[in-house]
Parts: sequence; structure tokens; C-alpha cells
Amino acid sequence: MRIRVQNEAFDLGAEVDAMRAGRTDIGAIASFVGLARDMNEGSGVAAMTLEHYPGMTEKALAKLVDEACSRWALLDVTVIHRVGRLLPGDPIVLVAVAGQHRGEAFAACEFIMDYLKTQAPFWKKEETVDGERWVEARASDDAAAARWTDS
Amino acid sequence: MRIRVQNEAFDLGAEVDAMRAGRTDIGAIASFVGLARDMNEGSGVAAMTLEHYPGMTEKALAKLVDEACSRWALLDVTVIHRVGRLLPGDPIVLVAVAGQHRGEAFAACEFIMDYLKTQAPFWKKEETVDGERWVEARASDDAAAARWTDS
Amino acid sequence: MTLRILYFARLRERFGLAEETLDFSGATAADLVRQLQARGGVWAENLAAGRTFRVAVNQEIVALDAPLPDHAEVAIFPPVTGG
Amino acid sequence: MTLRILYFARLRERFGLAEETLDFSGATAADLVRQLQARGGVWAENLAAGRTFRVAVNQEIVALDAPLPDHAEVAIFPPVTGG
Repeated sequence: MRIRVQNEAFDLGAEVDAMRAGRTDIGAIASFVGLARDMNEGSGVAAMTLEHYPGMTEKALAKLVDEACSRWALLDVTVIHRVGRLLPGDPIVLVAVAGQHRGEAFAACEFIMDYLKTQAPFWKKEETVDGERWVEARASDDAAAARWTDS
Repeated sequence: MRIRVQNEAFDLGAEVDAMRAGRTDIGAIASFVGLARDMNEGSGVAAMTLEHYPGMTEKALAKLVDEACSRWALLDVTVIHRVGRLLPGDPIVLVAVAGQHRGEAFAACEFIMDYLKTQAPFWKKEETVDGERWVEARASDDAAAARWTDS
Repeated sequence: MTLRILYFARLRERFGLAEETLDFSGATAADLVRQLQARGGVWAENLAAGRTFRVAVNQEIVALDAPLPDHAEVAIFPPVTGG
Repeated sequence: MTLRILYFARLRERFGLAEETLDFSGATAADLVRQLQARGGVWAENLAAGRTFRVAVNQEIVALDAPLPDHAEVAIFPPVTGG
């Protein structure tokens, strides 16, 4: 289980290779990378800055991962979230989940992303031609997270 | 769109980097790697050999990807499936899907894997202490693929 | 008509044959299966009514009532297990 | 009792304050919010009843009726937007 909050870029291939190194019991690794886009709410984004709540962030991510591990039989989980200033095209977040079978790996990976979007204390501020703006929380993210409490 | 059937190992990091190179419109890349396990149906697996139907395989994979692209607004898809002899721990299949948002990327990635499992002409033969055996199709894979026709 | 028939995986091994060219006077995939069953032995056994196998015509999986065009490439194989 | 209060993101900018230590005589997170609203200006505006914000106590998001223990670390911030 690896949880990291960092300024630096991450390497998806290296993280997934680290998960499977020396193991022969993993049948499935589902992973997700979220990237900074050049467009949001219909206007161009030149850059963004990610702020977080040091201390709480790591706790909140660990709690999400624990919750995922209690719902599915997982073999390993990695979550990495970047903070600081990022440009369009830069990777922001990585979630990788290893399991015996694909169903649980996919479900847990999507669950962690959905909860991260509503539970982990990160905030994005975008730089646009009209100046800076804080990204507003999206109702669709609340809806995505709520799916997991109905089932 | 990249579809490949090959003997060689693939590099998840390089494939995902190739998807996002020079682009700033991708917000989400969901990916999946399936690996050879050392255990199946309760007994040890020393190695496996993947046979396929050259010609049909590529067509079947292209059809799955087309179907995914008609269901979701995707920005790019990569599918790589290995054939030949593989050892436990070796990656077998890679599916990576890029989209603007995570919901469609996750759904399309899982859809392609579910359909690949029931529609693409690959067959696994395992080497066990009791000799060689062909892997039997699993009812759970049919059920996973059937989910997508109910919705 | 003439058909090119391919066998894969367990069926290829059981039949001891990967490929053959066949004269065929029937109309559908089911007719072809009956013609092969009539060979008896491993053919009758592995293509019996209760056994699970798939038929592809020109590289598309089809149902048993699918018509077979002349010079079709027909493949008979077990349910797939890749991924 | 004494509380350490942290502000993040848009609220940090609006209040012009990242952190403060506060004497608090209430009981719950709602009491603290009322005490901060009473400062008027940007405080009243951004913590008004209709405005959306979150409260964390000792690094766990809580509901407004949550009790505040002495020396708690309380954070007030907008809905999160990471990932």
C-alpha cells in the first residue's frame, strides 16, 4: 500500500511494475491517471495550482484505501496525488489497484477515484485569460461517490 | 487507436505516455493489465501458452474498440494482447482508454475487457504438475459481458 | 462448394488437424457440423449436440443457422479464454 | 477552550488568513461558525447559511452539530476539487 502527495511527476509504468515485482498471484491491475486539461467550464486553462491540507490529505487517502480494502479482496493499492503548479497535459493523480480478478480491481479503482474527488482535501485554482478562478465542486462528482453507498 | 497482437512484453508506461504525448485535451486515462497467475482452478500453473486465430483476432479486437467508441466519447484506445508461452507474473493483455472524463474511460476500459474475454479468439493452455490443460471458459465472463447488453 | 475449415485449441488437438479444405453440399453451419460429426470418433464426440463450441464464418462468430458462402473460411473452436 | 483554526483555498484567500488560534466558549462546529459570522464582512458573507463549505475537526470532515474538543484543529474549506 503506497500513498503519496508530491510535487514531482509520477511514473505509471514504474508504479505498476513495483506492484507486480516478484509476485505471481496478481491477475489484474486496474489503474487510472487524471490529467490537467486545457479547457474547463468552456474556457481555456493556461495552468492550475493544487492546494491541499497537509496531514489530513494523507489520512483521508489512507481512509479511502482502507475502505476499498474492506469492500474488495485487493492485493495492493497505490495512490499518488500531485500538488503545486501544473500545466495542461500534466498528470495529476494516479490510482492503481491489484487483485486476483479484474472485477474487483476495476471497481476498487473507480471507487477510490470517486471518493477521492469528494473526500480528499485538494483544491484546484485555474489560471485563465480572465484571471485566476477556484474550480467549483461538481454535482456529478457527488453523484458518482453516492453510487457506492446505494449498493 | 492501436491494436496489437504480439509475442513480446509490452510497456504500460510507454503506451500511456504515447497516448497523451502532445495532447492537452485528455482528462482521464483508465487502463488495465491482465497477468498470468501461478494458480488457477485450485492448482499450480507453471506456465501457459496462448493460441489465437491470426486475422480474426485483429478484426475482433477492432470491432470491440469500434463498439466502445460508438458507446462513449473516447479520445484514444490501445489494446495489446500477447500470444505464445508466458510465465506466472507475465502481463498478458493491456487495455488503455483516454477520455475527457473518468466515467467514460473506466466504463469503456471495462467493457473492452469484458467483451475481449468472450469475443476475441484467444485460448489459454496451462502447464500444471498434472500435465497440460486447456482453460475452460468461465460463466462469470459471459455474465460480465452480458451486463453491457442489458443497459 | 468448397470450404476452408480451421480448428483451434482443444479441438485442433483432438482432431489432430489445424486446417482442411472440404467439399460441402449443405447450406448452413449446422449442416457442416453434421457432415463432420458423421466422421465418427473424435469428430462425433467433440461436435455432439451437448458440446460447447463456436463457429466463425469469414472471421465472424455466427449462429449455427448461418448460411455458408462458397469458398468461406470456417473456423470451429472452443469458447475463447483470452485476456 | 482554545481552538486552532485553518482556512483553505477560496476561503483562505477571502479571509486573508490561513490560520488562527481562537478562544471559544461554544460547544459545536455550528457555534464556531456563528462566532466567525459575527465578525461581519467577508466572514458573514462566506459563512452565511446558504453558502457551501466544509468543516473538519482533527482532520476528519464532520457535520455542523459535531462537538469541538479543547485544542481541536478545526479546518474550514470549500468543497474539495482534487483528482
